[in-house]
Amino acid sequence: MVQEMVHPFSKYLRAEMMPHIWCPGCGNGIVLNCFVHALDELQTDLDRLVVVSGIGCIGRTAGYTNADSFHTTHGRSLAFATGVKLANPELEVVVISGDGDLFAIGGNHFIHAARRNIGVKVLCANNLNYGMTGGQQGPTTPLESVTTTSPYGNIEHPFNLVHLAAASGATYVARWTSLHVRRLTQSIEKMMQKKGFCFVEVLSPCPEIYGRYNRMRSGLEMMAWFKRASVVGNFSDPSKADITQDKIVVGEFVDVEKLSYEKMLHEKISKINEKALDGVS
Amino acid sequence: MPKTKNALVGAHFMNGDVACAEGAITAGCRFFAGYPITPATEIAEHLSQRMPEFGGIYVQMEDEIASMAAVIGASYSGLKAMTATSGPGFSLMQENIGLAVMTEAPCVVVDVMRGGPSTGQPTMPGQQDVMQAKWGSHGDYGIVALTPSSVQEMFNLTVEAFNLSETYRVPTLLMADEIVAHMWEKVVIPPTDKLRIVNRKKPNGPREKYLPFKPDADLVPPMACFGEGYRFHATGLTHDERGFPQTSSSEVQSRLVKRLCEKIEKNSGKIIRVEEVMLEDADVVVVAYGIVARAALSGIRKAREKGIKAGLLRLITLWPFPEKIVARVAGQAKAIVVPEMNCGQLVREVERAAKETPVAFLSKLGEEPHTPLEILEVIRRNS
Amino acid sequence: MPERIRHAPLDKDKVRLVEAEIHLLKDECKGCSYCIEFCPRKVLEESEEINARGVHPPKIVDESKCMMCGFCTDVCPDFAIFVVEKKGKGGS
Amino acid sequence: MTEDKESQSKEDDIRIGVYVCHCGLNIAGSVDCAEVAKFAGTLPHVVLAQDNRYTCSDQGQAGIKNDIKEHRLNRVVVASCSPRLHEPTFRKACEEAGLNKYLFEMANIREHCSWVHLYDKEAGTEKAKDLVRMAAAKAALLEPAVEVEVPIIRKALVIGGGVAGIQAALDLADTGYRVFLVEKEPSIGGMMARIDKTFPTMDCSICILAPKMSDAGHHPNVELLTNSEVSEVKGYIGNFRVKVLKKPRYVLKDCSACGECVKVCPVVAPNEFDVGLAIRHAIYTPFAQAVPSTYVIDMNLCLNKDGVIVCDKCIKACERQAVKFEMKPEVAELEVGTIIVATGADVFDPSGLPHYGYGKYPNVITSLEFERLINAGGPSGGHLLRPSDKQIPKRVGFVQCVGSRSDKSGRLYCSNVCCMNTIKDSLLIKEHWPDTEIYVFYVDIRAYGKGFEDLYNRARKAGVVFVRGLPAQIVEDRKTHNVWLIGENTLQKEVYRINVDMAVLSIGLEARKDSEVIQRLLTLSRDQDGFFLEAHPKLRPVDAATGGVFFAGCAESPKDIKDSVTQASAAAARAGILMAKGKVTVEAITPITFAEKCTACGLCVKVCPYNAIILNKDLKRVEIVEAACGGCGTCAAECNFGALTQNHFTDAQITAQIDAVTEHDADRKIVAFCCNWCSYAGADFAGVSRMQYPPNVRIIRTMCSGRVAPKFVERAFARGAGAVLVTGCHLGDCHYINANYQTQKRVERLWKKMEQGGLNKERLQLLWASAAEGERFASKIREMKPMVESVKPEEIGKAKKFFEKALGGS
Repeated sequence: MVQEMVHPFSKYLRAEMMPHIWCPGCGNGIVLNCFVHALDELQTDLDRLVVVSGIGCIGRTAGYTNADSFHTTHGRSLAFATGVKLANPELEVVVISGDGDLFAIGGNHFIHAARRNIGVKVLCANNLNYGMTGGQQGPTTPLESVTTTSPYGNIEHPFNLVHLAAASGATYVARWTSLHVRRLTQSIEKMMQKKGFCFVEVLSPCPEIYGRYNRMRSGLEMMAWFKRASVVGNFSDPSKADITQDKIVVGEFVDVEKLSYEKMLHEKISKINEKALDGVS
Repeated sequence: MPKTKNALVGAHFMNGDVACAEGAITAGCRFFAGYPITPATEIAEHLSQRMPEFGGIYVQMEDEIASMAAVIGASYSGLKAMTATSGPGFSLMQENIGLAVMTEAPCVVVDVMRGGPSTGQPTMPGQQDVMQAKWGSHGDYGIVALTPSSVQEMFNLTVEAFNLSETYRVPTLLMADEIVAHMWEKVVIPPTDKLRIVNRKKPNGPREKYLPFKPDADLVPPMACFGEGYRFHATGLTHDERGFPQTSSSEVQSRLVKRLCEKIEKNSGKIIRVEEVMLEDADVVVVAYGIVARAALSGIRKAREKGIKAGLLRLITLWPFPEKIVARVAGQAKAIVVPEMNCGQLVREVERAAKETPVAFLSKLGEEPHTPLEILEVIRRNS
Repeated sequence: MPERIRHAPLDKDKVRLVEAEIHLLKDECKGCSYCIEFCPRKVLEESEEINARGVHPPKIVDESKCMMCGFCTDVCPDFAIFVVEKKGKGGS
Repeated sequence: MTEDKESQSKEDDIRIGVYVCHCGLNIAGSVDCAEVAKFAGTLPHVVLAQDNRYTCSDQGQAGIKNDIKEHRLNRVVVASCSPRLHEPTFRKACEEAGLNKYLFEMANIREHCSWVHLYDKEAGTEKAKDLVRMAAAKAALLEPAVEVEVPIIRKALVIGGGVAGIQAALDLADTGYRVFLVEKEPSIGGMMARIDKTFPTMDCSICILAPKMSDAGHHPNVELLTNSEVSEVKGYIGNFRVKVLKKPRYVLKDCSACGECVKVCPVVAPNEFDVGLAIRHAIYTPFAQAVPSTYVIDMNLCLNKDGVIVCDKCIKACERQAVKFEMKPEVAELEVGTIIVATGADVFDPSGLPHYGYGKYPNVITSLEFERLINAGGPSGGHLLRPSDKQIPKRVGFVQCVGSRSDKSGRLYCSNVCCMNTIKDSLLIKEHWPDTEIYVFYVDIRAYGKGFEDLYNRARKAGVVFVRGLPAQIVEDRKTHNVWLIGENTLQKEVYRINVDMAVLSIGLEARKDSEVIQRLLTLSRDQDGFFLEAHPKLRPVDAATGGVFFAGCAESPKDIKDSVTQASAAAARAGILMAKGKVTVEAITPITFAEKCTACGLCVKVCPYNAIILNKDLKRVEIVEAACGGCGTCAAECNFGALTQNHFTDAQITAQIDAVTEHDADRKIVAFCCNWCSYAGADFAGVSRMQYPPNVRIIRTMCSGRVAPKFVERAFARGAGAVLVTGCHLGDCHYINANYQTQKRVERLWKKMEQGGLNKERLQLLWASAAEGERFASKIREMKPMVESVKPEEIGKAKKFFEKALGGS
């Protein structure tokens, strides 16, 4: 047993930034792990990869990935990424962010990015609350869950993210939990190879904050919930893919082909540009 | 930058928004992200038609927040990028103007000022955003704001704005007003190669050694772009020269914030531009900017006819504020008159610079700017 | 098929069984014990020792039981464990 | 049917013809048939009585037909063999003569009389008279009936995908019927796929089977359901509703069987197909020629448990992306008209015989393991070698009858295939390694089949040494791992002690351990060896007693391949006949209701095993769903108000039989009620096997013991019967799902009643006996004889009064 050997994925991480800030048992580490695993499987050219993230625990992922990366303001990762991708369609642009960042403050950007079908890949770690600020109720907090701002139980109906993504026009939509690392990695690989807007949601345990308030004190307990409740419903109706105590519908929900926004835009541009260039010496 | 037969050269009759758009194209802007708003809409409209002819990108985002974010993204992808808006949108953009400042993303923001606050008077001119231009986003930072007073300047200063933002890696604001934007005038566009076009400085040296936020002597760090293999990180968090977050180090915080301010202040000599008219012997000096400056000039001429020694100091650069120049001019004058289309914003800066010299303020709100006679009247009273 | 099996497979030495080498980066471990819980062969268990982060990192109970499925590597949030094939052993 | 019809029929002038059959000497040998015929003539309504040698013969039948016309007979009684044998024959004859077949009755004076009282002609004759009296009494009350016709679904289910199942499926499919072939294992092929060569022709087993397997796999009319098990069977002949549980393969049909997955799968286990002599992985195909070729994942072995994929090596390796861990078990619901049971047999496990050291000594193997060893597709690539050192054995000993014909193993029957299999195996060795010394230790060599003797002689010529006398024990030489076979050569009357490198135990076949599942689902019977019991050993050898169900292959008894295939084709033909007809008539033995007597108490609804009775609360009466009715009559037995009775087994008819039995010497007689499927057949079996028992029993046949109403028993005692015996199928084996549980309840209630009445409840006995348990039935009668004889007249009197009162009261 050799201690000195380096982790096979270390080349995808910024050594200076390790160890990451995440709590013991936090699923974000697994999301990052699966993401770089997918990069490794695909032999992705890190020089062409841009990782964009917003604010929140998972937002740190951009800084941890050994590629060009940008840590935007809260909720704006997709708008920023849109600029990046349009300006240089050659780049592989991935947004890795949380449920609050992408669907509360950033919700408008999400639905419009999906509607435009900009070729940006979104990997969302859903921890069911605002972890970094100490566990407030958020857009995905299940009904009756206890958080620091829903001390009497949450009465807001949560977003069904896969349904939202599908309805907004995403060309690939999947949901897994951080226990389903194999399928998650597969889905990330799939998404990275697609052209249009893609969305992969990962239910990620937040034992120190969300778990503590909801009788799942350890990551293991939260993982146990995922194990017990998960039902694989590949290509089942996303509108029925709810997340409850007894049932978490996981799987791939959408996989369609659609011309990406940047492709259409740049085709138009080059046509018009050619015309404009006519007879210019 | 692709040459095209459509590149406008020579004399043209156009309005300010169009002149601004043409200026952007001439300056090499190849990315525009915006959201329709009166009275800046024509800039977006014109660019949506013109950008593709130059291989450039026009994208209409879901709001001004997104527009500003997209502009920063495009800038980091290596394009000269801009957006255009008016007061309400300008407010929304402040968040990411702050991000552009923090991540030192070169970009241009055009604010065609209208009547505020809130939705105010969309079709009426105003100068109510000039303080927001400086202080709009939270935290301390240096910023550059130019203000055109003619359609020709809408063209020239747009080019200038890009040059400055590329030089200093700072968001540069073009603070126009509804009249300048909608007014039709003759604009002379020189051949592009006769114009001074500045591009951001790129890093040289080994990629793995690259420190994205390590400044040169001019306090401005060379800028690598995404996809060039530098694999660098940028964040809105306080960061060290590597670009990595340093959220608890006061040393890093002060070093970074100071530099963000100083890179503008220390270079203000190179940045600031003003126009001085008949100041040699002036007793009364009118300090004005934008469309108001033109009313002021004819007011001054009328005063001279009546024998009053009046002169004009037109501010082209609002920020960094031309403090020294104002001080010098004030030193030689008996009185200073400051007409603004607001309740008195820039006048505070003028008073601060003018020291003992008395400063008279002339406010105007609503449908039209000050008339020459109104200006003449104030000059007479203060002579 | 219902017959009870009484003889050892004749080709059991022919099939090559992987020989794993498990690497624990003990001080990276934050003690979530996912690797211990989800190992299908129960190769790991919590150790007595306390690492740089003040938690009990896993320890290897029986490396030979490892099938190299690599789940521990993927489910570890802290990149603190990985498995490689033993050098030189098990042929190729 | 309504009452006025009943009364009307009473008015009819009833003309019964009685025919007493000699059956050569089978009956006449121990019954004075002429005497019986003479006696019959004296019975009420009997207008014609005669005896003849073979009533079932053509002229016998012609006679009946003729008499029906000539003597205007409107009832016919034949006293001969078991109705289970010839009732259909005579019914047909009556019908041809224009007499409704339900006006025919039989007295079973052969199986139930002459054959079981071979040495007491007098008693036999007396008993025969009684039986005829009973039959005539019932006949007088018989009613004409029309049978309901139900359509037959033209689809068949074949359970078991061995060579028998495959053959049956292909035959039916080629005839043009849709066939569902259900196989428990991931591939069809069964035992034959595991055997190396077949005797006596010595051709390669899989080579001749594989084409059939792929035919079955590709036949447009065959739907393969592998990895599947029948979980529920409802309905009746022609209209079965079957549920099949399809266990997931976790691999989609897209699988190209390229085997890449196997290369990466980290988990291994012994391959059951090779009896553990070779290794397989968690994802595997049992053997090269498997059909379907789609691989399968053994979830007990796979690292991925309860929905969590920890290992994705196979997923990654599969180009076609055919691996799907999401697969769930499915239930297929089939509707079929016929079912063929081809579930095969197990092999005997000799580890239960310590003196042979199997499982202890590496070089003692079974004949099945030998098949895999000698098989080119097997673990050793066809190179015969012995487990201990993988060396080619120089001396091999075959031990016959391991688990056959031996009380030690508790399997007394001959397994049919072992002798020839060993001879074949010995020749296979000689072919490749002529110098090998081969000893065969046997009891008898049974080379009865076509070409068998030939092969036997070839083996002898090839130098195989046949030693008569099984080894008493096998001991291992610790150093060499050779084994000593020690026993007595019963020809030379001397002890042998032979040293061989490897001993092969020629293991027998035994009924599948899971047979009772199919037995329960299809309400079948099994013989004492556990194999499924055919409806008739001679005349209906592939039919089950349950209509629409047939047997093929070793499920019915140990067979070689040829016989299995033959029986499969026979079963297919039998099933085909039903489906070709497209309809079947169900016996008119459904219940009759008398609405005006019905109190809508709902008791009958509760006891009906088929939910065929509906309580109509508005009309305050019950209604019968004829198609759903199984015809057990337990409803009729349950009804306390005489509002229900069973066609052809009416209260009146059965009462008449009881009265006939008890007309004289009642106190010396046992009134026995036997159910058509088990105990009556059991009594037949006793007859066929000539098991002797006292002649004092009189059997009344009902379809099910559930039909035996307490009032029948009470009637018998009230009429002074010495004893009453109620018999039926074993609990759980009931042919009417669970009707015999009602029988048990009722008898227990009667016992209690007798106790309360201070009566000796010994006089009422309950016996569960299967169709194969003739001896059980016979010994019961023997056992009861002294009891009956010991019953005192006053006891009889007491019972009489007690039950007369009871009956009067009810």
